[in-house]
Amino acid sequence: MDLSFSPEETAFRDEVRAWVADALPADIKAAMERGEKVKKDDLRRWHKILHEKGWIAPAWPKEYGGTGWTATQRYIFANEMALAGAPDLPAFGLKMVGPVIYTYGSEEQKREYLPGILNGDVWWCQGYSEPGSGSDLASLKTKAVSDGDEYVVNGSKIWTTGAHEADWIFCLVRTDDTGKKQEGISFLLIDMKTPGIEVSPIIIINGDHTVNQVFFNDVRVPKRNLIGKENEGWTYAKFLLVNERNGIAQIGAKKHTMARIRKLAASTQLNGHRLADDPGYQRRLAETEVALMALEYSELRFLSGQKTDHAPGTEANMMKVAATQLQQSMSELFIEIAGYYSYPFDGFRDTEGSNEPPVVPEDAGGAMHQFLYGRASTIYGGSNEIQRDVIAKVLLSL
Amino acid sequence: MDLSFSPEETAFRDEVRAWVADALPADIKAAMERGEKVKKDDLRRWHKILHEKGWIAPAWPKEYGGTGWTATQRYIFANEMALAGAPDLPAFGLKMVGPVIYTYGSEEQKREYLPGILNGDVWWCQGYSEPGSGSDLASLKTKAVSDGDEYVVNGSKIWTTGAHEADWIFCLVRTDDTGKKQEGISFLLIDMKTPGIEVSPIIIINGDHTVNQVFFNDVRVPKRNLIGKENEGWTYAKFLLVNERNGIAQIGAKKHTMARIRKLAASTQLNGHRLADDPGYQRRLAETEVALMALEYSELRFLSGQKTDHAPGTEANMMKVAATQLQQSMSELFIEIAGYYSYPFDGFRDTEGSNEPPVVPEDAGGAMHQFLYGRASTIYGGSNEIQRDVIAKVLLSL
Amino acid sequence: MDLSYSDEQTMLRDSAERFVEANCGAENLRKMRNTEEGFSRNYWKQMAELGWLALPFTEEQGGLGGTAVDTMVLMEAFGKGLVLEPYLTTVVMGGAALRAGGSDAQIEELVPALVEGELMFTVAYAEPQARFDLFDVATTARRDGTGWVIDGSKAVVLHGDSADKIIVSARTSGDRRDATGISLFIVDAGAPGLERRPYPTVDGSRAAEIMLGSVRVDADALLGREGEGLPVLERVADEAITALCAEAVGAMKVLLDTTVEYTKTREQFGQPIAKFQVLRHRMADMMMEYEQAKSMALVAALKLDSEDPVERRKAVSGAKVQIGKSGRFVGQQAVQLHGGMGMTDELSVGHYFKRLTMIDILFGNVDHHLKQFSAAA
Amino acid sequence: MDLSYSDEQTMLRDSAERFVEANCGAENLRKMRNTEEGFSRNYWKQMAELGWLALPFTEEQGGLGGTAVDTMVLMEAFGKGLVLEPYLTTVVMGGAALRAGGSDAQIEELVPALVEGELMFTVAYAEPQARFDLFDVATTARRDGTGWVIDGSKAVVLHGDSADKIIVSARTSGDRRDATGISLFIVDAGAPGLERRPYPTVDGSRAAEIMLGSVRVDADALLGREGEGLPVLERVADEAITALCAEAVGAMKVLLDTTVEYTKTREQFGQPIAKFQVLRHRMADMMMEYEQAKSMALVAALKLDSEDPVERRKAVSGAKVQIGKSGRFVGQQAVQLHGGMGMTDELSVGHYFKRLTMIDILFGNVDHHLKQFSAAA
Repeated sequence: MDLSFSPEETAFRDEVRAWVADALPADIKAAMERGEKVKKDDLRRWHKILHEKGWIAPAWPKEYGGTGWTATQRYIFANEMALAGAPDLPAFGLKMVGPVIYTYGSEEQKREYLPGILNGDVWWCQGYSEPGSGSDLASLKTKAVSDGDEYVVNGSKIWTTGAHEADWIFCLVRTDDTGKKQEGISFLLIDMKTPGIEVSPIIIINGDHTVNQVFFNDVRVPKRNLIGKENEGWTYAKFLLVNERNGIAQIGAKKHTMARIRKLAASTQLNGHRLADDPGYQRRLAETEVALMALEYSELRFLSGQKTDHAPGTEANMMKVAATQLQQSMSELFIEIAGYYSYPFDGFRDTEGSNEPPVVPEDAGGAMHQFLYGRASTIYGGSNEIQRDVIAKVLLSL
Repeated sequence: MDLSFSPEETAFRDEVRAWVADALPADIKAAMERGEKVKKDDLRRWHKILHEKGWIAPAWPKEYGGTGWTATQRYIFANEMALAGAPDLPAFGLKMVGPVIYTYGSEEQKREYLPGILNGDVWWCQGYSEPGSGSDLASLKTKAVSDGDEYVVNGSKIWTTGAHEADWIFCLVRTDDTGKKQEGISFLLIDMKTPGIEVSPIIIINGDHTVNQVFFNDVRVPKRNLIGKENEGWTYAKFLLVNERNGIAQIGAKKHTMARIRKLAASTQLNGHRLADDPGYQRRLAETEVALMALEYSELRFLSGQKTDHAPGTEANMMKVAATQLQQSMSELFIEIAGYYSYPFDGFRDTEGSNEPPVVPEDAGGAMHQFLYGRASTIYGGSNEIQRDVIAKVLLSL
Repeated sequence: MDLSYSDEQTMLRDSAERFVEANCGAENLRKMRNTEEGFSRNYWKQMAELGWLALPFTEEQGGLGGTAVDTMVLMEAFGKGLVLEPYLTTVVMGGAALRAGGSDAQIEELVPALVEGELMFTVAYAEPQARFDLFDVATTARRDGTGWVIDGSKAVVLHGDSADKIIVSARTSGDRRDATGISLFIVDAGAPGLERRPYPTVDGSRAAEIMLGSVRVDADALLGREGEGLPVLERVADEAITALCAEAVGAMKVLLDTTVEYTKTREQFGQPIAKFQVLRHRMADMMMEYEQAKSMALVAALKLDSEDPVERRKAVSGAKVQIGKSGRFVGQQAVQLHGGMGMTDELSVGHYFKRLTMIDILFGNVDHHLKQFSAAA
Repeated sequence: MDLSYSDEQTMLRDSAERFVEANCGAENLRKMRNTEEGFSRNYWKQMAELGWLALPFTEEQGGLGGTAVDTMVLMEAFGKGLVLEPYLTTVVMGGAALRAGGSDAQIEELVPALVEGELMFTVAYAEPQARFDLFDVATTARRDGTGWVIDGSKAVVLHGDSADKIIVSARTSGDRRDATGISLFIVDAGAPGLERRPYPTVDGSRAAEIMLGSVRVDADALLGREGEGLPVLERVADEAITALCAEAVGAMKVLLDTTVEYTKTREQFGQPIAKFQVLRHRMADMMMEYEQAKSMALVAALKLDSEDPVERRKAVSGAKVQIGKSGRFVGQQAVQLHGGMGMTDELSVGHYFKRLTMIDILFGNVDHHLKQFSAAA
């Protein structure tokens, strides 16, 4: 058992660190530091830089455009990116539908879709949840009826992040409703420009427009857009959900945020001393840092194949619960830095087109915005209640 | 709305305060201050002093030996007793079976049992729980079979506090097992000296002997010992459970303990300053005091008939949950005062027969002992999980 | 000892709840937040007509002689309806400042207009560097002839954009964090040199940064005695906290009811989610938090006028602690149990949650008041 | 980077678990606590034969050159069985003191006997007034000819009743709470003037108060350099904490397994209580606490020998914080889910719960180590 990196791994870390320090555009880095929302064009710019370097999809098999790195290298890479303040790229193409396509798609589908995902030209969104099916995903009702070479899709998807900016959507649709609800689901790729698709924005409690409801009215989708076999979409959906949860701990990003909180707390005054020296705040800061350490090493343990003793396969569920709780604790620490200045409505700090500096001091930028947005983290991707149901089911059936 | 006492109430408070200061034996008061267990003989001595004064059963109707006080007076009395450091008297006679007897018993039963409860000559214990029935009380199996003028009782009761010191036991027994489990239960008074009764001690995790298992082997009980009607014992049992929970907040005793914790924290050193000035400890002390204030005024609100908005009748359940959680927080604050000296096994500080002073400083006396014992508070009398089930049932059926 | 409502209080509660139900709520908030002032002048006039603006003033002052409990009754109803009108700033805070510090002349001049709904007030007590410390005042006022000249800036002034009179704390002597040397001035919103930068707040209300550049006021603008403004500010804060606690209790009640109703209708896995024991217990805990918050809001109102300063401090800070914790739990769990819908601007849940989150911050959060509580004990 | 067990570690774990399962556990504890020493000399001999007492010493010292991770593996198994033998005091603490401060001569003289199971050690670091501060030392040692005379009293010395050699911290210069001026002495348990007052501890182990009245020791009793004992004590504490964290992980595992099993067999309301969602989620939370504790125990073991003192401090104190919290949760919930049975001396649950409660206190509780963590950060 050994925590240290081999000389090769150290060299790799140094290479990544040096590269990102140089390659990450200064304006994007600065926006991240100020807690601003990074816009689609900027994300795409960064995407293309990574793609050009060949580092856009470390987890993909080498043959499809991956890097061929070891797990430790991928861990180092993700860590370095986050510590450098690089923005997360949307997961829908790279981490979700991409792996589904290269795992279950036809050769033709691989040729058609993977390049656009890798080079960043094609933006994806995810059509899973429906108004009637939240945590009970398999109860979905959006219907795809066979009609010659096409499916005719009717129904609606909800909580669709980025649907208003996406080129394509991958959807779970019902192609058979005679059996168990998990049976009869198919996995379909749909061009967002297809007639009959309507995107309706949902404004969330921080005032932001990131999610949408997507309506399908007699939307005709070619059958060659079906992934794998008809009625077996649930298998691909579960594969994707596990992939989604694996990334959810986001240790690197959390370390970066923690460092920002620590720095800001050191420059914030409270009762005539630094907030960072306030015993109550300090205590919660320490508790949160310990939780982050525990999360990080739990991930490392799981990655290194040292399985949990009790419930094989529940690592992702545990990481999801622990990581989202931690994220919410961190956001509570963060809004405290702002004090009274968490009261003004701030939004992501979009200062474009304004001559005035923002009301909220730069220090606390985006804190409340993220706090509010972060309430969703224990809800989406299977609520934490569902995660605990799963953990308990495995734990108790042993 | 008015918090203040009327002149009559103030006079009453002063009278009670003066009386208890004088009447409470100094040795009992000192034992309480040191966190020692008050022995049966001492409890009985204090019982008889209260009885002589006519204040032994404030909540009883005046005709049966009560005081005729208002609710406010009873509140004042209980508060003053606790603040003066008077020990709680066992509830089994005075607060449990006594009210059942004067409410549901025959005139003969009232004449036979109430005097002994009031004067402290007869000590009672409670035969409710059974090995197979914890929170699911109604599933009890101890059987009473009719045989002429007698019942023949067979079965076993568990967690019977004080059975080894009691003269009588009031029992729930099954007299009919053909219907719903709540039907067919009867409420029986049994002399502990009856042949066939065996008391077996249960040692709990603090090393103490307070609870027992009681076995009944062909125990013959006269039918005149039946309370009310055969098979209707569940009604009386519920009446008694509500009575039991009403007292459970024990605000006065908690204020007394809180004052003791505050005093000890002020005389305990930590890092070269007083533990009471340690920001972390101070914070938890304040949180606990706020919780105690909230509990106290919730009780006052409920007592004054200002019902909860949501779930009429769940006040007792809420008080039980809040009070036991608070008791456990307080016991955690308490053991921290002892620091390393919560490690030696202390027991209740029985210094009799020993020439040496106890290892654990007087300050922390009994702290760990009570911490361990207190784990039971969220279990007995219907676990807190059961209490929440009840609250939710009422809340959600509205 | 008597903890039941008087007939008058019951009537006040019923009429306030009727008003709120008919006029206010999340839908009203979504409409009003796009208007310039963020609230309805028409409602304000109705509140004046209902006598609510007169509530805390004595009869000699032209008021109704209401107690803190009366204000609690009203604010609890306001909390149920996300009321946007500047009752807290004008009647509670402005009223407290005038009653605690105002001269007979000031009261005679200002209270009638306030009660009629013609003058709106706010108190500009916070400063960018001060966090929750009322005594941390860098804004200065220096004598100039018979009047004063004020310089400095005030942070997050609630309804600072629409108030006609702004009561400003300024230092007339001493150092920035001294308890003495703070004076209060009643400043016209339109005074030359006073600039306002208004903005919406997270909970759909309004506030403003206020910059004072050599703002001249007459001698009679001084509220209370020179250098002795802090106790008046503290009184303002305590009355505001007590009112906010009651408002929070009202908001929690709505969230609890809404959540209970939602879980009974929302189906997942073939049954209403109210059938899941974990959610049932969560709602039981929400209810317990609500009841404890309600008890502590009552304690604050009952002891706000206690003569014992320790008792008052513990009651008010204790209530703010409880409301902060309970509000956080009830608000967050209400969102959680509503799932994705709880995250939307469309449902009312998020608005109540945000208001509760903000109430925790206003006048000092849980941490701040735990310290105040400890310092008093 | 590699976080998997070596073959040797797997073997060590398996053999320790076999030993523990065959010999230890709650029943053994209930038997042994009524004996004079509270543990089995026979088991101790077997542990020596198995080589466990030699684990942390280098090969030159006559040991096996085991790492902190090896000790973790062993202690985790001990935690599963409530092992009573003085491994922590003799091998971990005594061993750490000797390795960190011992001269070649001391090591040559003492380690072989320790490894053979013939000499038992403990470290008397705590004092009645010191709480968890290792540097708070009122006991004094003054030079007397070539030797020293020690006066003072030591609190809650673990296995102080049965140890043959007691390593005592005493002040040779400076004031009571100075970091420098503390020296360590190896004192014979039978030294004239040394009095022991033994007592049972809450978790069924043993400790003693030790009074030193003009206890004379020779010059070669000094362990390490005069006045520089604190770093050695800190090393002892860190090794002990790391071992205790592993022990706690083992104890939590047993509680989790036991609780899962119990809820599957215990019936209430006509079904196993494992069917109740609230209890299921509680057990899911217990499992998550256990996994986090296990991760942090690993961090402590992996970083115990880190050259960066900040990294080491954060790892060790962070682990103690996590173990304290997780242990409390797992222990208390295990009792709660066992209902009344969990409160009995008869079931094993209560014994593991008590041990976890005590581990939180030993070498500083959660609060203490949160401060240590913050101070290092």
